Amino acid sequence: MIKRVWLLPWIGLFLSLPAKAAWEVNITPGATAISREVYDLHMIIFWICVAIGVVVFGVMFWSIFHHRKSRGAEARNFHENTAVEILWTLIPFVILIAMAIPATATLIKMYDNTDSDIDIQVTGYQWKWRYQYLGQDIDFFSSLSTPREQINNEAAKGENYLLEVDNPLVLPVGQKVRFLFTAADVIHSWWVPDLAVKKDAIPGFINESWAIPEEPGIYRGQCTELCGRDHGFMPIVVEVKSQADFDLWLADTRNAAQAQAAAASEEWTLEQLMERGEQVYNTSCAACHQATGQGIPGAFPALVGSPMVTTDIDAHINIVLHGKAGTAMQAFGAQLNAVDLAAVITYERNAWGNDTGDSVSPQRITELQQ
Amino acid sequence: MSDPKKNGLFKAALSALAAMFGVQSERNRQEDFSSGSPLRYLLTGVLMVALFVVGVILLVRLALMLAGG
Amino acid sequence: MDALGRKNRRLVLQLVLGGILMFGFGFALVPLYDVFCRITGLNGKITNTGPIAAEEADTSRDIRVQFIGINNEAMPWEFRPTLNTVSVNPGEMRQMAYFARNPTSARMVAQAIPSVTPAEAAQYLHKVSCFCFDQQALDADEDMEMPLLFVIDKKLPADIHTITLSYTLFDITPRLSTGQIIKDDTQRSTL
Amino acid sequence: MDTTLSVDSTEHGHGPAKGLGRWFFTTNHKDIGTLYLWFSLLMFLTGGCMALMIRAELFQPGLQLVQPEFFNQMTTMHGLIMVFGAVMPAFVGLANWMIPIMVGAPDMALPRMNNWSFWILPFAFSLMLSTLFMEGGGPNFGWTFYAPLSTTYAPPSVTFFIFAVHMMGFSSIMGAINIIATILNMRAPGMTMMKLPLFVWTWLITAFLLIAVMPVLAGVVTMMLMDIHFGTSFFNAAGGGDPVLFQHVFWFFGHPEVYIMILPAFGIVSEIIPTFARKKLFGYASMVYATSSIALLSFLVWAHHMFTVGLPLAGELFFMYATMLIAVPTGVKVFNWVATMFHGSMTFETPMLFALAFVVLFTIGGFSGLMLAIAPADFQYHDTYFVVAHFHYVLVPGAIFSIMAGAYYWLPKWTGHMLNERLGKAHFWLSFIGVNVTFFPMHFLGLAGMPRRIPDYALQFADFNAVASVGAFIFGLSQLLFVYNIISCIRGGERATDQVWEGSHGLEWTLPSPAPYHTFTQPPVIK
Repeated sequence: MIKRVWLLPWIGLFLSLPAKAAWEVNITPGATAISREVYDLHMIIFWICVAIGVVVFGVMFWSIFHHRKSRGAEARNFHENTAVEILWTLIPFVILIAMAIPATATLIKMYDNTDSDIDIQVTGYQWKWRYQYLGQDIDFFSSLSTPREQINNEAAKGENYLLEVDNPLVLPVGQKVRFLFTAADVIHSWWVPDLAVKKDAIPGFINESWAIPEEPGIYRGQCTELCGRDHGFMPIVVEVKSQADFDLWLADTRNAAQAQAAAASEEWTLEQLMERGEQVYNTSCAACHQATGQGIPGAFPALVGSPMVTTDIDAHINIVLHGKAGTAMQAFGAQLNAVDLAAVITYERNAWGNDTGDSVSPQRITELQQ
Repeated sequence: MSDPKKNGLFKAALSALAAMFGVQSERNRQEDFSSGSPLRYLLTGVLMVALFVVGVILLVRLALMLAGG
Repeated sequence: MDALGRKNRRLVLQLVLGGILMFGFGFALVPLYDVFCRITGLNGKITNTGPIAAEEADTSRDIRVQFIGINNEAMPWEFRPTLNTVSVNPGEMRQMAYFARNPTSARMVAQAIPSVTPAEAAQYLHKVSCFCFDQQALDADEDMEMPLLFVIDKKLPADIHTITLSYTLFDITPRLSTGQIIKDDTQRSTL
Repeated sequence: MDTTLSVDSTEHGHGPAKGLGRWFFTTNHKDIGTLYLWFSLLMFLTGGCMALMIRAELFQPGLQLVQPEFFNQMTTMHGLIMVFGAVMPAFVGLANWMIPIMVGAPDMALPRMNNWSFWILPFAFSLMLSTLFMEGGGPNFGWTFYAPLSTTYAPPSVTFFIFAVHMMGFSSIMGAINIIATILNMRAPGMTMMKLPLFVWTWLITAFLLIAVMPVLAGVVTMMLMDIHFGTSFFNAAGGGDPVLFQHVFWFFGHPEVYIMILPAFGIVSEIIPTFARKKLFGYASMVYATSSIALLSFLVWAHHMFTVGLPLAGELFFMYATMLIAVPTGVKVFNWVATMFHGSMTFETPMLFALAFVVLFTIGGFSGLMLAIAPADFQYHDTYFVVAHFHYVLVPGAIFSIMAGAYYWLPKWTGHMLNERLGKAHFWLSFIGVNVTFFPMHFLGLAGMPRRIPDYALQFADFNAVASVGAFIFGLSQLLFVYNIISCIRGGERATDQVWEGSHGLEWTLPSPAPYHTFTQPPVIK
């Protein structure tokens, strides 16, 4: 009995671990037929491995205990038995073949080409996703909406820390959605565990996958191919809505797009531009130029007092619209609408003590973009 | 006794198969090592691996055909 | 040089030769990969057949062909297909066009790279003529419609109903002018 | 450092040179083996510090210590230094020490090339480590350096990274050529291929694998160099190239590379278990044949690293089946070790403890590898922490534990002193606990959805990450015990007999301990 005493502290340790903490240990059965099939495959192969493990380690530990020199065990002189060897090679072969059949069935189902109800082009950018609903001219960017303070531990972390975006991808329930993956710069990988969809987005090439979400809800995922600095900060949020809600959402998004286009023709005061500009700056520019506009020496230029931002307006607009080749400065002209561009340029020209007093109107941006 | 060259190749093929399967008896091993140049075993091995590749491709075709691919 | 030295020398030479051959094999993987892609249609590589004999269309099947235009990261052009989807019969020759506009204030040269999904359909999509065959140059504020003529092979597997053809537009202006050393930044196109 | 200074009276040859010159100009396989092993230990500790930096950042959600781009440099350098700097040189060091005295050869076939293939490594790795201080930072694209992140979007130091990889490749190829020539041509008469110890067999196969794949790695980095500087577009889609081509060529090198890192471990464990079980290795012939078939079969399965890249259905099925089929012959070798132990009469000194831990934990890594082979399931596992757990289980308790077992097993023969057994057991148990507390939770993190190579994570992954980080520091710091034990064994300690271990078998144990500077100048008589 004494030999068992040293086990007690270990058991105590494990029991004391906080129960409330999130101890998720397994993949999600998910919200589609395919993801449940993958879950079953995963559990079958897992239990097979556990079974083989128990047998192998059982024999091994039994032999470690019984055939010890200190217990007076005498070494036998056998060192070859091909019959046994053939047996313990055939059994794993048979188990693997048994595993290969359902795996092949699921894989073939995953490559099913039947027609889809809705096609969505997913384009990976350096450190955000772009969703385009083909044939419905809805096109928006989806970037991380976790505030910088939370990441830098200056504020408490929200419930969906690092898994929340400003514009989630919205899908109708029960419809087959076909994803077309590509990338604009480096290789990314789009993964939503609940849909069991993971496909690499490769620049210059197009990949496809599909899913039929069966329950409405919010499903979160992340980029799973190293794509540079903020690889860990470009999550994916898919919101599956009932058909009615989805149609509602479609209409709202289209109206919002038209409203923004119309807004570009209205007059915007400096204060309105500055307030909107700060919001756009914190989502798209703070990642590199920092919220304080100081940038990171040697990596990203500071905007405070920089000639580019305080002197020639056209040069400033040009670099924001078209980016700078060979550097991490992207062409934001294709990513933000005219109002956001005008607002962020005005903000950069008047914030952190740069008060040049200039305000760039959305009309000026649309005119330059024509 | 059949001509050693022919059964040599057959024996080498058998040994290559045993190697891919991962099980070989001591007696065969001594026989293999004591006869002929290793080159013959090497070439037979490469040939068997090529056959293995073709075999798996056929297996894939069969799987696709069975699933009405 | 005793017997052992000679044996070692011969063996070492063989092994070094083997190493060099494998280095060459590493480079031979590139053309091998291209051939492998042509056969299996891996990664949507498309065969550019050039003019093909017009055979009558197989009207029993309608294939939905979707078109996508993607700008690679630093490409400011407007670039989109004139039609999003087209319904085509296998064997029927079809004309399509992509719209491109250069909004910048300098001449630029672009290269379009095609890709098809599903990958199995790539070898059955024959492009008779395509703007991706050569480089497209546009002056400042100029725009044009770039033609594309394609045929879908009748031997397209039965289970494929939708083919998506995507073009990614790359800016190759700086690459072309790498020949002349660019002294200072302003000489480059105001990109 | 006078590990092998004792000049045996019957030995008419001169002892080693004095001072530093001995180490720069040595052509003695024992000195070069020692250099490789010290270098590998230094790289193991350097790579280990980077791992501790990574785990310290990942201890809690939020960015505490490092910025993401430096974190990416740490993950990349940790991978490169551990693979090319710690594991491979350690195996080459053990090969340099043991193969000549196992086959009865006076020295390696090409002693001068042997010296050069070592002395390339310190320069290659100082070049690699210096990239951390260059403008734009060191390589930050993962140890698998996928294009275009590693070509068009790489920091300017990528060129030095490419040359460093070239140099490591040359060193490995020359080492492999040397080992093949020694095994094939320099065996003592009577030491036929049938009597070769399994460590020599596994190293022979590993050497052929090295010569077959290191040039392919050199090829892929040369293609990268041409893409970055000479305007070609192997991997640049704009010029007709293909980033997926990079992955195919890299993993064509990559999968045989992982066999290069595990076959010598099979060899070491197959030497140690029979000694401490006092029973001959079970199924020696099967082990030899299975490892030799791996030399060819390992070239057929590379694309199971690329199941999510968009392979056509037929491709996914081929690589799934091929991976499953070749996993069995290598996997079942574990049963041979269990059968060797069965009905043996075992004692559990430190080398045996490490070998047993290898068998158990490597098998767990093998099981997670089997799960990863199932393509549809791999869509959920790929590039998550489940993969990180898999390859750390086969590499840390796999390769690293077998290297430590080899060190504990052969150091008495090299230094003439026994290692401190109590210290050895303390090092073992701390490492065993540290490895499991670090890497077992990573299975859960990966299954719960945490991707690889991220500097910060969502709250649901917080607790297991904290546990893993604690385990990492336990494992990391316990390695200092190992260093202390080695140094104290070199400087002194209980005299080792020639036989050293009661059950030891093989030519190397017929030599006196410590093994004289020149051994087997006259080929030994092998009954």
